[in-house]
Amino acid sequence: MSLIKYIARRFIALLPVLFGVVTLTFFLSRLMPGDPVLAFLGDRWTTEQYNYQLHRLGLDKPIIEQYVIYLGDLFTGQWGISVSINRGQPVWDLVLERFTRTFDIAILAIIISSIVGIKTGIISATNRNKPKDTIFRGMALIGVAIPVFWMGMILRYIFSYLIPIFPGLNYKNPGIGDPPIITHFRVIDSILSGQIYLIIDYLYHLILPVFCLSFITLAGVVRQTRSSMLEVLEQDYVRTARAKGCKEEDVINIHARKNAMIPTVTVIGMSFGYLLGGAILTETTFNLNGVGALVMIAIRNTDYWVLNAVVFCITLTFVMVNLGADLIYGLIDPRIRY
Amino acid sequence: MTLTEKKEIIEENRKNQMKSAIKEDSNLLLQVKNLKTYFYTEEGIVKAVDGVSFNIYKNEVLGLVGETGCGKSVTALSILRLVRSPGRIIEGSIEFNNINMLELSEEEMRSHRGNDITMIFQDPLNSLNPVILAGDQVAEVFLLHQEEELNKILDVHLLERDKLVQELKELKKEFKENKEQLSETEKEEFKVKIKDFKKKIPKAPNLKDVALEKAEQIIKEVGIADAKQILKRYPHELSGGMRQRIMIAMGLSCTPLLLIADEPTTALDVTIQAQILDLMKNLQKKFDTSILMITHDLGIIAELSDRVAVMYSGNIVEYATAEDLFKNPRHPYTQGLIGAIPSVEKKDKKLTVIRGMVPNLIYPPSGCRFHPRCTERLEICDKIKPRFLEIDDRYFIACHLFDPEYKESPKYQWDETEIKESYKV
Amino acid sequence: MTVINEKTKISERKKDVVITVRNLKTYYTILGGLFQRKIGYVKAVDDVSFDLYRGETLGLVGESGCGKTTIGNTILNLVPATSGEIYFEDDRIDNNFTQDFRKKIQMVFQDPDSSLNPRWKIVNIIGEPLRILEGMKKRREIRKRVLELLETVSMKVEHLDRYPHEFSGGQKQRIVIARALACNPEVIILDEPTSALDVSVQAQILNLLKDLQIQFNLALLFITHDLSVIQHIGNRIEVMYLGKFVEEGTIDDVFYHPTHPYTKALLSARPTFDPTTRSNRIILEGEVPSAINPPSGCYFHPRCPEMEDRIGCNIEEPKKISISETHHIWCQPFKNGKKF
Amino acid sequence: MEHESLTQEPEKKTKSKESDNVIKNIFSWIINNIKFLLIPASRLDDLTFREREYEMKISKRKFIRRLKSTLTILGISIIFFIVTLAVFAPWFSQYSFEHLAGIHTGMWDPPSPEHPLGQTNLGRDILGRMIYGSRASLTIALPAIFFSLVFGVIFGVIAGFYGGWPESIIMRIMDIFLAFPGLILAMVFIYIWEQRIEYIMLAYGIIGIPYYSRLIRGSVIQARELPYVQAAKVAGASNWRIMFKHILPNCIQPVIISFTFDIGGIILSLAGLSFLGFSDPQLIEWGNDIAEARGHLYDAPWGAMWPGIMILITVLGFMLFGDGLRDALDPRLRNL
Repeated sequence: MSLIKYIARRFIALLPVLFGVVTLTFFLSRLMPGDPVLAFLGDRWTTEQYNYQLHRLGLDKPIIEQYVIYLGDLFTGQWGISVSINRGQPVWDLVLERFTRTFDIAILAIIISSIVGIKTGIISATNRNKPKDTIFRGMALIGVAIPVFWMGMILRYIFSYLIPIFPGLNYKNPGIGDPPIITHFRVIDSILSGQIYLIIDYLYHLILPVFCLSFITLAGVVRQTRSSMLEVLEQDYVRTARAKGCKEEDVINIHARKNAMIPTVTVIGMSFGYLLGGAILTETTFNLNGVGALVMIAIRNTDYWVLNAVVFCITLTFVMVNLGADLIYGLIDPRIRY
Repeated sequence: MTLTEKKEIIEENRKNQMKSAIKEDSNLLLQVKNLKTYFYTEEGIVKAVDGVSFNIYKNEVLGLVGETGCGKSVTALSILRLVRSPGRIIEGSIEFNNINMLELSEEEMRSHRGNDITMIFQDPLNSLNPVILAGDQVAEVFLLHQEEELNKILDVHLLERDKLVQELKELKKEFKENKEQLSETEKEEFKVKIKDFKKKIPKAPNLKDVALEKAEQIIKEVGIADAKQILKRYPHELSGGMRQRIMIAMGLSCTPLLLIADEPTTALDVTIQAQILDLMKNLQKKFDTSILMITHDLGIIAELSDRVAVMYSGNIVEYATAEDLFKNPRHPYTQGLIGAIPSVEKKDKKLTVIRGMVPNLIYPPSGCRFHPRCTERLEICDKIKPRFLEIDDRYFIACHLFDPEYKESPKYQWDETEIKESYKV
Repeated sequence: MTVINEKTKISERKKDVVITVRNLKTYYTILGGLFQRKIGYVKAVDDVSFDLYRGETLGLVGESGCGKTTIGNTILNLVPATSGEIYFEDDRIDNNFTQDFRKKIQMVFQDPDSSLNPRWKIVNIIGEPLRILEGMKKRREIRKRVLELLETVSMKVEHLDRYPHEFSGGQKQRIVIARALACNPEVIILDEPTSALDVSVQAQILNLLKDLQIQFNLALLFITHDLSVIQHIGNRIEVMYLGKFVEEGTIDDVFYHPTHPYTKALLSARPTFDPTTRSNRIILEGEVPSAINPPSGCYFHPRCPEMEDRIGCNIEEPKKISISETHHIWCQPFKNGKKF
Repeated sequence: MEHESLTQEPEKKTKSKESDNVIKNIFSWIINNIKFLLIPASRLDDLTFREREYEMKISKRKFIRRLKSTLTILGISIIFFIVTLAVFAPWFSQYSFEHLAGIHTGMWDPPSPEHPLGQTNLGRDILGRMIYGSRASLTIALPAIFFSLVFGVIFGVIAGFYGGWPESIIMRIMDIFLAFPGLILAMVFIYIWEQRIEYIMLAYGIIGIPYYSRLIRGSVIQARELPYVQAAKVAGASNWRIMFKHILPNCIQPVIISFTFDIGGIILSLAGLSFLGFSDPQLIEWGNDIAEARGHLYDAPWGAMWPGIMILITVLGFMLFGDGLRDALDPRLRNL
């Protein structure tokens, strides 16, 4: 019960942030130079057409009125139509189609980098200042210092051109169809429709992008795990565990690891923001046709509706991941009261 | 004095220390001989423990008293071999029940820790793992050291349970056989009976349950009434006194031969401290455990200990029974320390002050480490390290004043400016 | 108006009162719930009155969390008082704490390590009040004064330009005392000044404080949990339990004729060398209850060993009972009409 | 006796180290002062003069020694290399800036004697553009990060110190900026303004503010409860004085560490933006070059490879240095 209350409280605390982001995007997007109506109409248009579309898109009203209408539409799910992509495709569909793909890569990357990062961090801490430690930390740093998009290109060059074992572009084989759209998540849809080979194909295409992307958060996780592990190993309760006669591996696995995880979880949550930014770059490199391409087209064509929707979705994901991190934090650390 | 002469003196000192400090005794439990633990820090070598010798006998409480940074905690950790890098035990021997602890392998050492030598620490909040339930932490000690006994108990439990299960089966069989002859109401009655019986059968216990059971017993032992509740609490949900009780329970769970208590009451309030000290006194008798009590509070030592060792700057300067020591302290440092405690008699008077400051352990003063602060200083004091001599029955002291060899040494004349300067800090 | 009248009466009676505290209450609010509303109070200090005379040492004694530090902080206006009045001589200071009063009332903190700014040199640390409160501007002037102060607390000249981490605990506490002395205060509030120090260093500091008190005619409000220390240095003593006073009196009153059961227990709980006191030790059961949700009636009654003998401990608020002119306790009368 | 033999040792050391080298003296002066700014070393008192001298020397060295791990030295040398490259670009490069920004023949030509690393789409020399590219990265990254540092610290200190509604307002705004996807925010900013270098700087400066204010707010909240702050209040110091003279010097350390990391981070993000085409196309910038070469990955891999390596090296340098600095300054690891 208190857990539900806690989630509710955290969620209410998030609302101002979400509201702020929505407001910020709305007004920032109106500041962008360019005219969405022109983007919609293309090259040939008449004044009547222009005025008609202006009215239809609701751009002839005062900006505050537009804002209020926009807020209302946002919560009723009427996210408008895209003026630049497919000429009038509903933004909702567009976002669902593209966003789910970005989401897949980001989530896979964060899972992989967390698992690998925590393991490496613990090994690093227990072998402090030994060659293993230096190598792992060096590797992690190189990983974070490589520009993701460039790393993607190099990987493509090596693994799909020099030694063609992985697909270099796109998220599926051109010859393969799509599963029926149910949840928009390709993996789930494939399972629901029983087309397992679609999942295999999809994941096979995602190997290189996810590999690239997981490096973005890896170094942070390794560094945080290492330093909090080192700190925990200095604590009195670890000394108590040793005085009890615990084996060294038990000291680390039972007594130290959970405590060391507490700050790491927060770092993972926070770094998810970077990861989403990185995902935009990565999918551009691999032509995954996700949210990144959408954003760029939206900005270049002043497509208010698409831009707002994408930013809203990304923010929502970011915020929810952080909420999740907070919950995990509370599960690990009993000192946090809900 | 030439270098060779100096070396000879050192050598002789050492031999004397070895000889005098230790006498054969069947009651001997722990014998620490000339222990040296140094820390190799970037600033230099910190000689935290520099040639410490003492014995602990069975069923006695030895108080190790000294000021902050005199090396008392390091001594304790050295006994358990828990000194962490950059610290190293570089010399000496620690014989526990005639086993030299310093020669054991890490694996063998581990079987002693928490089993026959245990330790409780100063700060009970930080010494308990915040994310593990108090009960699990106590139970862990049993799992680590008493697996065989636990297995035996577990077997008994399982056998009991099997018996019950067997009975249940028989009951069910009976029910089946007699099904036709019974009336509806009788059937219902029988069903209820079976149901009740089923409730009586406990869940199949595992090793951890048995350990928890034992943990509950030991927690009751340390004066916590609702032990069952406490088992399922996290350390932060307990009060300071409660936490220290849990630590004591952990320390006593395997009925150790030696319990090292490192300032167990410093973090507690006076009234709680009185509770804990009372508890420790009772448990010491009940469990026949020897205690090495480390503290800076002479009052606690006087209450609890049979014998006292006073440490100053990495050395033991005086080592005697509590009665002798407090009645008639002989070492100038001990005298100063006792004189510095405020009390009723000293009201309206100034407290006696040991002038100057504790020396740092990287560059300790030559000879006797106390000589720059000593009012009774002899000419010899800054030149030769005093021997650790037995001047009375079981009364050891490291001071040239009591060394027959240096009887003739003239007293050092402190001049005015020196004294003035030494009061400045 | 009535307040002022009462106040003038007090000051007529006792000419040498420096600080007067009347019915002081300091509550901390607890926030909680969905929208961080007030859900309760911690009654850190609950209806406390006392006077501090010029040149005396008043001890505030109690276990951790009993509110003794809060009293010090409230007097210095570091924490706002919930209700009640605090006077410095004849001026009310709880709602109007000017820089002038900062000069007169200074404080020494418990932990010498963290009460000195680690990035500042000693000369600047001690010079800070001089610069702000005394308005000294010249570097040389400040250095000269700081040097004087360092000599007052018997430290060496070369310590002037060092950083706090280069000193031992005792030296740091001397520096803190020197800073407190900088503006020639009349009152110094000492918040457990020796509890972080070793016995031998504690003796040095206590001697120093005694000397300084005579030298500068200081009034000391000595907050501590260590009864031996206050016994040595104090003139009068207030024993606190859970935000309230339980016993007050001179040192002789409280230490030789302790009357409140809590004081008795506290006194007997001290570890001593003397074996006779050990035999009739009172060991209190249980622990100090939380100040958020204190017991009904007398806060001490759940642990009180003498509760059986008294009337209405768990119902009525304890009454102030005078034993002598200087000696008071807050307790309930005995059942059989026995006098204290 | 043991004691004497030990104290003789440091004397030898100090003598051998005391060579009159001006550069060394300057260096040691700098290190000395950095140390006092950043770490209170653990020197002990009550030593003889000789021992004290030794202590001072060794604690100075302690900081250097911490910093002297292989990785950190590598980092410092990389930074030095990149800065030299940026400052002396015209001397290193065979071609002038104008030439490298012009249009020439030789589209995607492979490496040749005139163009050791090949040519770009418009026949520009890749080596030259690599050298000049360091200028763009550093000139955008450094001012941007200083901008966010200054404002972030001011906001953070105010929020942390005052608490209550000022904190709520500042931190809610910061939260909004933090939750906003940074890359998209930068893209929008740059699109709203012109794609010019000063606006890119400003955009990055604004985006960085919340990170610093969050960072410093945490330590200010911890610090404001400490007795030395109370002592400053008792000494009558005003709030501004307490915030910026008492508390700030004690809280700035994590920010300084993060600062070195973030230089690398900003260079990386800048490259990312250029790669997506949100940058000044006239700029000689590594990200621009990679974007240009993206379509010709398989036939002209050199076009993308070299600028990427430059980014990698630069960022790695700053990150290695930051990592080393952090290890040297980390209070938790100080006494190990």
